[in-house]
Amino acid sequence: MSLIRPFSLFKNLFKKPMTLDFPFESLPAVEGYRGRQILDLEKCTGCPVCSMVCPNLAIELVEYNGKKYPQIHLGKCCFCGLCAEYCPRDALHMTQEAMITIMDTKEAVYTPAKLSQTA
Amino acid sequence: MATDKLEEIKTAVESRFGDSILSFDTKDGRIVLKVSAQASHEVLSLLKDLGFEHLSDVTGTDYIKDGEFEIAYHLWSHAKKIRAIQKIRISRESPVVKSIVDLWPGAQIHEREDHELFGIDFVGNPDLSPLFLEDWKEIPPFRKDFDTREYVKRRYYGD
Amino acid sequence: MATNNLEESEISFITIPFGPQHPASGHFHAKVKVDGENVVDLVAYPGYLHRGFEKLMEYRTHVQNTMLSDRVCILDPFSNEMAYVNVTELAVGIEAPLRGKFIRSIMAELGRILSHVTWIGITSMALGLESGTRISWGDREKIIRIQEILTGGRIYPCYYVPGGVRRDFSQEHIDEIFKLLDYIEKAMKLYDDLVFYNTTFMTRMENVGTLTKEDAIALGATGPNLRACGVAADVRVDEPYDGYPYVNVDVVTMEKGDSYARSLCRRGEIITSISIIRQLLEKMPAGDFKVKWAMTKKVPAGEAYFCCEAARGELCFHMVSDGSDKPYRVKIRGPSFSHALAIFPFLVRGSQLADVPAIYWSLDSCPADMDR
Amino acid sequence: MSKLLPRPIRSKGDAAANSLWVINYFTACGFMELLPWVGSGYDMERFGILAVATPRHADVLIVAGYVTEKAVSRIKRIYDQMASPKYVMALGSCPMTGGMYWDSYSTVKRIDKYIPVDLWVLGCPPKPENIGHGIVMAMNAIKGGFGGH
Repeated sequence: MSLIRPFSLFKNLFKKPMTLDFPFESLPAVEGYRGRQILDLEKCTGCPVCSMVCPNLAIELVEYNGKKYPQIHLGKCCFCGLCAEYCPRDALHMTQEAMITIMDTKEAVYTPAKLSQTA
Repeated sequence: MATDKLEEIKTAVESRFGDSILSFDTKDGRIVLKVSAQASHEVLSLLKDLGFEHLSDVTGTDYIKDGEFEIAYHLWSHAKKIRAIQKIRISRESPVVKSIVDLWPGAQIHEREDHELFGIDFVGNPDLSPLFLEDWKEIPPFRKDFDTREYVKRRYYGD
Repeated sequence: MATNNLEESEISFITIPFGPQHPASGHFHAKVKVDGENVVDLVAYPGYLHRGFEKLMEYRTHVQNTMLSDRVCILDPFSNEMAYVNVTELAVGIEAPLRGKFIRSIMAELGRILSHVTWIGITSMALGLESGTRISWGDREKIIRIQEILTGGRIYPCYYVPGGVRRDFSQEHIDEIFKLLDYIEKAMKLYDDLVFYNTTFMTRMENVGTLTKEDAIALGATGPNLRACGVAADVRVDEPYDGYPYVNVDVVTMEKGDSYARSLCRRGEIITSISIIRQLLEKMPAGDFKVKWAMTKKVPAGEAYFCCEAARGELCFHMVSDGSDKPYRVKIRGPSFSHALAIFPFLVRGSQLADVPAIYWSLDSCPADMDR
Repeated sequence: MSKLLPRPIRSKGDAAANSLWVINYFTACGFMELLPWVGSGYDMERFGILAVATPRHADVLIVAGYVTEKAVSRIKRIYDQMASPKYVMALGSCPMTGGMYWDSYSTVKRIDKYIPVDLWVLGCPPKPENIGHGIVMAMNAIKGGFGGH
């Protein structure tokens, strides 16, 4: 039996390789994955709930178009989704977009303007 | 079935150490006993003979309002399937307690961690050198009067 | 203890760092005093991953602490969340609904399988069996994928909250889990040929780092390392919590207590976890999965103590609360603390230098869990 | 078919970009997301990336997560031992701003005060696709003549 066992490896020839050919193919995005936040400017009333809930103090409220909106510093955020869950107006949601690679740390600060647009 | 095992242990412990057992309660199948600091070592060796051979943890807690440290020894008996927690209180100014390395060799590192993070001195522990922190000059960090946020503001965000 | 008969002054021992930067040591430093090939002494220097969780948890509310608690041990986040969440519920006196308990136990068992599959990869890398690493870390992707679909997070699920879980299981989620379990069972046959019954693995692991039952209990071993010495101690059976009273957990024990026995214990636990998840999924009740828990909920003054069976051993949280919404003191008893700092130096004395990585990874101690 | 033909090496950067050797020193939780890259999930050796044991042979140092006070001196020493041109990639939010442990007494809040960091990959920890995105971005930058430090 042990003589012909290595030949059982031939069935691997017809199997799909385990490795994902990364830049050319990637796994489909998972619905419900907690990536970057997105802000709905109409619904948001500028209440401080999300900034109090955040465990990393990543959210602060800044002036934008005369109203107060949350500004999220993604360099502090741990993507736990508490802000989206505890927002009373349901204005913050977690998108699946998480491909954020930067060379300068100042680009990690998402001002309300940048937060409200999808990438 | 389980309750008579608890009662049996309770009578065994209280008959030997009547006065130095401050309190002994067995709420939901778990023994929690408070002992005076002097008798702590003997009570622990009695508990070990009664079948509590697994020392799970030596926990330090800083009650700064009462000016005391509380040390909780968490024990478990594989045979009887019972968990016992023995608590003693020592003063905060001179926190000295007798080490239990002779009863459980595994307690050496638990005590070494409590020494580094609370400043409790365990007499008889062979090695109390710093474990986690390298050349730490502040007071032991887990004490209540060490405020980590104020330290961080001074140390890291000072620039 | 292998005592060499030469005078110490005649020969000079060499101290080799089993350092923080070492393919088989994780972020953990140990100085190995070597006399030729025999290890004379080993002194462990942990602390490279010490973040002081117990101090940080005193400044955050309970829901924020669950986000913090799953970062204690990187390889097995669900058990830490399970322990923190249950100890908070004990302190308040709230029971999670039955469906929430079942979901928690299912995800904890899935986390155990994930942790053991990752352990297969790291151990075979430490022993030089690169193919075991490549394939087990490739299969790991499938388990992480299911975690991502169910909880929304990959390595840190942030999924348990005091009072239940944050999301529910839908029917296709359950079908995905059944498909995953069948895949893992097929993969186990491959791991048997690749790693567990591979002659290199067996010769490197048998009779290496043998731990007797008395030493194991005296030094505080728990989990697979203790069950490999013949003691059937499993917190899921001794003090059942959440979903475990409703399933039967057959505890895998070995007798010899050497590194190979510990590896077979973990292999048996993967199969046990698969059967537990299947039983839980069949008996899963409908109904709500979460009890309302305000972010700034006050916890009455008092103490609570909870123990659960993590992939590495007995993980216990001891919480003292003073009536505010933040815990007064949280003590985390990680299983790797006594495995790496008490048992590893004890086992390595007298063994060969080449066995040091084999013994270290047969104890499966996670450096982050050791330093907290 | 063209994918199989060997591409001509046009410049010094081209050779450097296709043979980035990483020091085998994965500090913290980012290591969990590098497992698919080391293993066969994403397989970094397709890009010519190899995990080498000594800093002398390494080009890239990956700071994979939070850095404690004790670890930063070791990281600094490894960084100094690496031959230039060398690159540093930081994974997650903890090296950039302290992230989850912003008030911990034993973690370093900004790693770029100790070693220059070229690439920050966000995420806690970042997904393997994010790290792949960072790797491809780094390779293109090096091909474009980015010299590192």
